[in-house]
Amino acid sequence: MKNYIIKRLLLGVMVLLGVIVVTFFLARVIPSNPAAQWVGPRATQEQIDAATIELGLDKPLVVQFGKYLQGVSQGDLGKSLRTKLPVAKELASYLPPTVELIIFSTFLAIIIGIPLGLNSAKKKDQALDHFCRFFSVGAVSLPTFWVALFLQLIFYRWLGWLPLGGQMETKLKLLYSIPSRTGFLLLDSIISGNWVVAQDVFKHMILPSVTIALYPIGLVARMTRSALLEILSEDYIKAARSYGIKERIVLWNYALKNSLGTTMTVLALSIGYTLVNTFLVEAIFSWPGLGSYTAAAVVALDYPAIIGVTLVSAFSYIMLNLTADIIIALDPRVRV
Amino acid sequence: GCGGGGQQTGDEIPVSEIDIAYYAYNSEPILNWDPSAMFSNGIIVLNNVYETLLKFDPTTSEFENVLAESYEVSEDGMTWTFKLRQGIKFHDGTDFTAEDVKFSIERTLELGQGASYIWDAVSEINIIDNYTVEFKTSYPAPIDLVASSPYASFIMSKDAVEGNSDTWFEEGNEAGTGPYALEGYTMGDEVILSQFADYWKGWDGEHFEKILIKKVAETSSRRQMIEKGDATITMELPSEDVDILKDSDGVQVFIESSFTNMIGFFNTQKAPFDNENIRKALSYAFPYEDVVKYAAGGYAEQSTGPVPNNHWGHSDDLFQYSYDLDMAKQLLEAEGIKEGDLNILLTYMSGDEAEKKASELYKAELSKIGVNLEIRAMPWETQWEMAMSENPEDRQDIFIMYWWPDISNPYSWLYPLYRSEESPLFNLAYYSNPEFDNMIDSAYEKSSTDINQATEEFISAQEVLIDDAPSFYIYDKQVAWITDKNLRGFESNPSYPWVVFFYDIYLEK
Amino acid sequence: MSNILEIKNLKKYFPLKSGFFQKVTAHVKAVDDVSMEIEKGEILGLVGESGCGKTTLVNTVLNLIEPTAGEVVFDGKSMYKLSKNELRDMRKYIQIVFQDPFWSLNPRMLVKDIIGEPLNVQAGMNSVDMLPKVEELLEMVGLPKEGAFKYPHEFSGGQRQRIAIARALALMPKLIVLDEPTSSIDVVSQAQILDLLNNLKEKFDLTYIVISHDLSVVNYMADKIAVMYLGKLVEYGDSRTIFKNPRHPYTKALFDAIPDVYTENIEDIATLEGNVPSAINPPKGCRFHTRCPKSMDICKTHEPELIKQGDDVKVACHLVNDIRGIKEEEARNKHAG
Amino acid sequence: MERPYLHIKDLKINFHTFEGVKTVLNVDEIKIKKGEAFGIIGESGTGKTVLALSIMKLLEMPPGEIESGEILLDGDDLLKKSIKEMEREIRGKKVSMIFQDPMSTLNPVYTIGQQLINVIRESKKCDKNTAYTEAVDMLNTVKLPDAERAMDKYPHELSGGQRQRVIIALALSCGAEFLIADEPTRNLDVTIQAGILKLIKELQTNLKVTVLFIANNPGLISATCNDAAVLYKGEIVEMGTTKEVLRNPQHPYTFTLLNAVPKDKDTRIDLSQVIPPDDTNIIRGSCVYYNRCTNKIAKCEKNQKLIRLEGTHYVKCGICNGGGMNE
Amino acid sequence: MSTNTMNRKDRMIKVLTPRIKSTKESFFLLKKNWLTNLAMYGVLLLILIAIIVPIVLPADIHVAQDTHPEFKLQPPSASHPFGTDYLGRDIFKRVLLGTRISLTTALLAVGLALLIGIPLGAVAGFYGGRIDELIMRITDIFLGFPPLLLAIAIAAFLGPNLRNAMIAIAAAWWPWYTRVVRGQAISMKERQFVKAAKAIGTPSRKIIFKHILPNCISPIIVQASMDIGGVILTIASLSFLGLGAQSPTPEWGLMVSTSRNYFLNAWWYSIFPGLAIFFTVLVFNLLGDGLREVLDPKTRKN
Ligand SMILES: Nc1ncnc2c1ncn2[C@@H]1O[C@H](COP(=O)(O)OP(=O)(O)OP(=O)(O)O)[C@@H](O)[C@H]1O
Ligand SMILES: Nc1ncnc2c1ncn2[C@@H]1O[C@H](COP(=O)(O)OP(=O)(O)OP(=O)(O)O)[C@@H](O)[C@H]1O
Ligand SMILES: [Mg+2]
Ligand SMILES: [Mg+2]
Ligand code: NI
Repeated sequence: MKNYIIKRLLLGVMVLLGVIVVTFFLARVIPSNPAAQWVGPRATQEQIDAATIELGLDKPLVVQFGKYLQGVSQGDLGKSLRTKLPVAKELASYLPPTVELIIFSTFLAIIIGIPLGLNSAKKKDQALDHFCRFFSVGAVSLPTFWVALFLQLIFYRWLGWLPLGGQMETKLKLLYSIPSRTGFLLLDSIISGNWVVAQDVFKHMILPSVTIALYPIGLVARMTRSALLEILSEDYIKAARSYGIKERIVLWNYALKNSLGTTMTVLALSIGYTLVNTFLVEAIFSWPGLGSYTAAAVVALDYPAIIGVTLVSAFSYIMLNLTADIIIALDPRVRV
Repeated sequence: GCGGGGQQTGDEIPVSEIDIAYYAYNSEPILNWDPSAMFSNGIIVLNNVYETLLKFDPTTSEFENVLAESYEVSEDGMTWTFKLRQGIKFHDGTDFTAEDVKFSIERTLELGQGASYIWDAVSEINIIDNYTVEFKTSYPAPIDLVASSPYASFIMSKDAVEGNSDTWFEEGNEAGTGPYALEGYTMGDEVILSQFADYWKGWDGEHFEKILIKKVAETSSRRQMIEKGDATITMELPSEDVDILKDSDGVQVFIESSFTNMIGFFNTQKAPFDNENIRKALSYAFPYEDVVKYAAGGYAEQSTGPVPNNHWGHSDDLFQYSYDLDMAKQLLEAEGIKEGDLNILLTYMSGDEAEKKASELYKAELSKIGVNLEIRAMPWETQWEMAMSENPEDRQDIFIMYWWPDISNPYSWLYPLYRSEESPLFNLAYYSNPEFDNMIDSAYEKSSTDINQATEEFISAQEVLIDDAPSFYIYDKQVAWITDKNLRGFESNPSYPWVVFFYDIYLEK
Repeated sequence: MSNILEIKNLKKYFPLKSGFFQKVTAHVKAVDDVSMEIEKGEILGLVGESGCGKTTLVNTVLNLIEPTAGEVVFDGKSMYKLSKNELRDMRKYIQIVFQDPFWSLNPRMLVKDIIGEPLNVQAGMNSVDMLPKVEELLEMVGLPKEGAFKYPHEFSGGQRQRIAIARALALMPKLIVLDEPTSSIDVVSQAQILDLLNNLKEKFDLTYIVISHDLSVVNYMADKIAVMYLGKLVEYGDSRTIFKNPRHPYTKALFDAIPDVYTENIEDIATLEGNVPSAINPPKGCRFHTRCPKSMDICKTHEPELIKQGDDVKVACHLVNDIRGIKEEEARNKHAG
Repeated sequence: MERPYLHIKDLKINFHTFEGVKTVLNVDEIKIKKGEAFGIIGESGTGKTVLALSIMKLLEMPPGEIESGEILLDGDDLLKKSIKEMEREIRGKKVSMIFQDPMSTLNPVYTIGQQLINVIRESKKCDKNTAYTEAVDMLNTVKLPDAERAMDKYPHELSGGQRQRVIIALALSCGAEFLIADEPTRNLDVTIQAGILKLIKELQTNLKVTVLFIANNPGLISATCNDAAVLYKGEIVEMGTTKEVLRNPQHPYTFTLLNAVPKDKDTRIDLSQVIPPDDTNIIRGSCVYYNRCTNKIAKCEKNQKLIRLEGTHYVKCGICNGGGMNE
Repeated sequence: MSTNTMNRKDRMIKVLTPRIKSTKESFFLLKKNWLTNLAMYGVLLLILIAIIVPIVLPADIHVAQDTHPEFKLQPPSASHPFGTDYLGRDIFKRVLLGTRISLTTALLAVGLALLIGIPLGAVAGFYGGRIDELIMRITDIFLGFPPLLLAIAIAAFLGPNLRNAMIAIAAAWWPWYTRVVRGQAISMKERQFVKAAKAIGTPSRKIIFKHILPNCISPIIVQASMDIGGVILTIASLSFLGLGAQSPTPEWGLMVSTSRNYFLNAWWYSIFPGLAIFFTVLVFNLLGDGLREVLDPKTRKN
């Protein structure tokens, strides 16, 4: 078991290295001149030449890669061409709001997706199942960006219940400074006991997280359903029933627990998707997170930023899968 | 600690009572805090934090004295003397003196970034006394215009800049004299400014306490915010929205002229666009009226030459291409080009609705005469990079872009866009005509002393240009500001694109 | 009669790898020093509990997996010294019929292609030429000709096994290995398959190795019997003799464990306590001593050799073997030490 | 005659498949006396498992369907009971089941102890500690070596024989008085099979558990059961005491079945009675065995009834029915 | 241990047996579920639209010249059932024309991914050892990225157009197929019919083509049909981010993206292309879901 975990970890590191190599060289096929971007539009040739040297673009690619790798190992991801700030620092400030969104939507995915899948499996081929299946497949079929627009239209413009975007009301932001302890605004405002802000922040979170949660909800529901169906047809479930164990217990304790392995991997997978879905949605909700950052970087072809985001996402994705794998390996109860 | 948090909740101020102006801007408010180097959107922030010696009002062609009390120019137009206002304080508390002016401009020149080249004519800067500076130039140049430029002309505190590290600006600091001081910001997202108590004009009368400039990229969001009263000012809404908002009671709409115009450049180094007649044919095929009406939503005017119609140096008498498909077809046929022969690649900056619509309308017209236009939206940098390709064959055939001046002088169009250059930067048509070059150089020198003569010369240079047809002039843009219906004191100055001078405006209660 | 197949001291250890660098940390001794020979026209029965190495033994013999040590001589040629091409030729003469009828036939291929595959590979026949031959083979194993154009899943377990036998017969081999040919089909079909096999053997003068954990099958078919336990032979020889008088306690236990229609009292069934030990670390001494009802002290320390008992049986058990021999060996060891 | 403990009458079960509706079970009558072991033999796919599952009401209802019949347990008709009632009164309380495959019948994510305790607490409503001691007792009853330690093990840590013992312990621990054993030794080695058989027999004699023993090998039945029935294509073709059925078979299928077991090298299997199974064209309305029967007479074209030959011996065959075959 | 291996095999057979279901039975099961049934008709409808519409409405005229700016942003009416867009183009026509674009790009992207993924997977699974290690490590690296992200990055780097979007998607998707095929190939390799083929001396290449690949088909079909929906959505997302199709191509994602600027005035402009995406993806997902249930009882595990 220890060996397995070490192996998994080493593999994770190797994959990460590979990811860095791939992204770096991918970035270099970009048909654009980073130096010119660095100095911005309407620059003179001298300015561009100076920037080329400053950015080390005159050196051979391998040397550049070595430098980059060295930087990465020290947490330095280079400077954004757009903002000229260290990418690592920017990511650090954009990541928490995104993580906050992801956690919240993953939470939604769990509390909505699992019961949905469970009921669907319980009532297989009945009306409820058809509804749940339609709902869960529908949820993964919706273009998130499109949903975002309509949610705004309904809840902000027509009903006026929820704010349009942003993380909190600007005026509140000017009034109260919330000390940053965790980096998560909602948590910070709750810790500092500021309910006005907490409420406002929560309200701002609803629309984006619901939008983003749609995909994982559908995914979790679908996977839970099929995992459960598979398990429910197993002999040991029939056996449990034959011992007179109540259907409710069979479903919730026996079957659900056994499907945990699948559900967990799926959840890890879906967080990866969620992360990327923020790229499409955050900009629409003016959410100051990684997604908005990426959208801006993509438009400006800010390649250090794109690589940075890619690395961070890939890193979290790998870590998530790793954790899921290790937990599954460690806990005999979810290993099947 | 936790006490701080509790305290803040203690004295609750009703949210509505904060006097804040919220400018919902379509892009990053600022990406570079260095006033010497900043050469893009950042003017909307820096013009409220820093000040320049002068400010130019193109509608009256007059200068407003800001940091300067008065100024003089010598006969030959090569010595400019500015008397400075006294008793002005920088945000760091130091006094504003001639030292700071000399330091600021020299720093800008030294760094050589951004729009620093506008000061190229300056050969030396002399401090006459504490409140008098003298600019000597190597050739006659309109230093008053230069000193009022929205870029590269900001005056910063020498003490603050010298007293801090090289990366002080990068870290998000400022050293201006402007009415508002930087309170906080999130790079690429928002900037918060607050009143600078010691501002030299004082704070009598009504003013906003705080300013929030925030990127709200979605047009629909900007519109919804201004309609709901969440934002105070916004801009760059689709013309359809402007049409509707104009008739709405909830907001005010200001349609203002601007110095921005849309131009399409031909790749004159690549066949068949090296042929003047082909370029002319393609200029005739462009549906100018439809584009003005539908791409710009009517908030524009068809251009006559590169210099916009409300700017000096413009003439309505210049030749104007008009939409004439038959003519276009004839010209093409005369050059032996048959239907289906010509495939053209046009690029524009991704995300720009008006350019997109214009291109699509153009495509529709061209396809009627058997010319296939491929439209490609590209990020500005890539589009520009493509135009800069060594090999003319690798460049796009038509490059559509906006241009606006660094200083209010026709030279600010004619020089960067059309003057011969070995490796052009913005002369993306690769236009080269020595006669034209001489004409504009001479005109520019005259503009510091004899504006009428300069105007005449600029116009005749444009005649030459239009005849060569290296580019076609689409329209001069008008801008629409949408503001809160109670906003007062708002004025738009086309020399300072999208800049709101927040000191001047207030909400009527 | 001559030996068609001779197995000499064959060993097959599967390495168990672990750790990141996949170091070999242990071996599964699936087949451990097994020797036997089969005469032409004979049926050898191979019995033993699941996992004792029966399949591994035959797979190694056929060179489907590499041996760890030992030699196999088929028809006078050493199997492991053949070149790739020679080996391919050799495969014509040995065929194998696998255990489970579900996956021994490719579900995506028509029966004619399945049976015809060896003809195609070895004789280079195309699918048109081979059809009459395929139909002939089908009839030979008692299936209708029309079956040629069906898929395997349209047949029952017993019929599928017939298809597998037909394929094995296609190249007219000399030796057919039958790995549990009837373990997943019911008694009635089993009887028919066994009967078919007996008929085919006589008709084509075949030699079989029949693997089964069901002794009644082996009893019914085999001329010679080999009982395996944990990778080793424990008893080997003439089937009638062994059935009449099993000498190894394991063989005895195997025989007595099967109830038949005439078993009236449950107590007549013998049970073996304990489970099969792991083949990774087989018990020292006699591998069977952990479960042997008659285990002695010596069994824990000394591995019994497979020694001839009478004319036609070899047994590896201290109870049967001459104990003195071991004492002598012990003495010799002491002396040497 | 006393009332049978389990009495199945005219049970007919269909399956809806893509080929259409297919009758997989059509049982005239089965009677099992209290405290006795009843064996059912039949080849693969004859419906043995379906029969067992239908008693437990565990049959998947689509695609399965119970067309008619009664399953009387101690006089109660199980088919009339709802799933809730089954859970409350029958499953695990009175009847319990051992499944075919010891590998998949245990829940892989719980330890043996947890599973046993769950079941015991469910049925006895006792506290954890009592349940624990009872679970250990139970494991000892089924002769699982080192019961205490086994409690903390996961199923995959046990061997097949051990698992099958645990399964039996589970089936018994809920206190059921009726045990259905569906081929409990199918996937086990012969040496291990013997142990399991002995165990079941012991439970039946010592604990007076009624057993329904399903097997596909007549030998297993002979050693363990008092009464036996032969199932062919969903129908009982012969039934009686084990001796009657296995020593004095009357139905041609029973003959075939018994003959098919290989004895030894010198006794050839008599294949005159064995005709290849053919499930493609069952002519419903005729005797189920009609297609394969070598002795069929005109009468056999009609559906046969299970008739009593003598004593407890029943046969469903046209020939026996008119006194034909043995002459 | 010993019983363990044997019975695992038995279990495998039990689990895998449904895979040998006949095509006929698969169809029966597919049709039994009305939701899947409906999805099949939906897919059929979409394919018909994709084939017929561009013939009836040739793109050069109906895409390029169809501008009537004077009728821009008209609400749905009899002549324009879905209304018009910012240049007065008929949205209904454009949505219909978009069907072929979405379907072909998605199919091509998946096809390309399969083309890369299948051989690699088969080789890795069949030969094992070093070559397997190498292929799988590369695959792992690509699997290390969330797929849409990789597609975004590649599309951003290759430059925005539909072809590049397609390549980007294929580049992000192939590892999944490699994995599926490899897993299947490994389990097939252990199948006795492969051993039997080896026993008669069949060469490796032939074994891969005749025995391994045909038996990988159903999991590939399942995986691919489940992916098509996701790929269509990804194409739309890329176009939405400006990394896919270029205006005036009637691509749905691009249309939704453009419509953002008008959607307060012209809801129809956003809603119809969005619904088209939703419907198409839904239909493919439902079909994929149904296919999976029928062909492959095992869920996709990571
Ligand atoms: N490829 C392999 N790698 C590692 N161990 C293996 C391998 N193949 C078989 N073994 C091990 O070798 C031993 C013998 O296996 P084998 O399949 O030969 O047994 P068997 O007698 O044929 O059993 P069965 O009756 O179940 O078919 C077992 O312990 C098994 O786990
Ligand atoms: N879920 C199902 N759907 C369709 N047919 C089924 C289903 N379950 C069982 N059957 C059919 O019912 C018949 C009886 O099956 P059953 O499992 O009872 O056989 P069995 O006698 O237990 O066989 P075995 O000895 O192989 O366990 C078979 O023909 C089978 O195909
Ligand atoms: Mg075997
Ligand atoms: Mg069964
Ligand atoms: Ni075993």
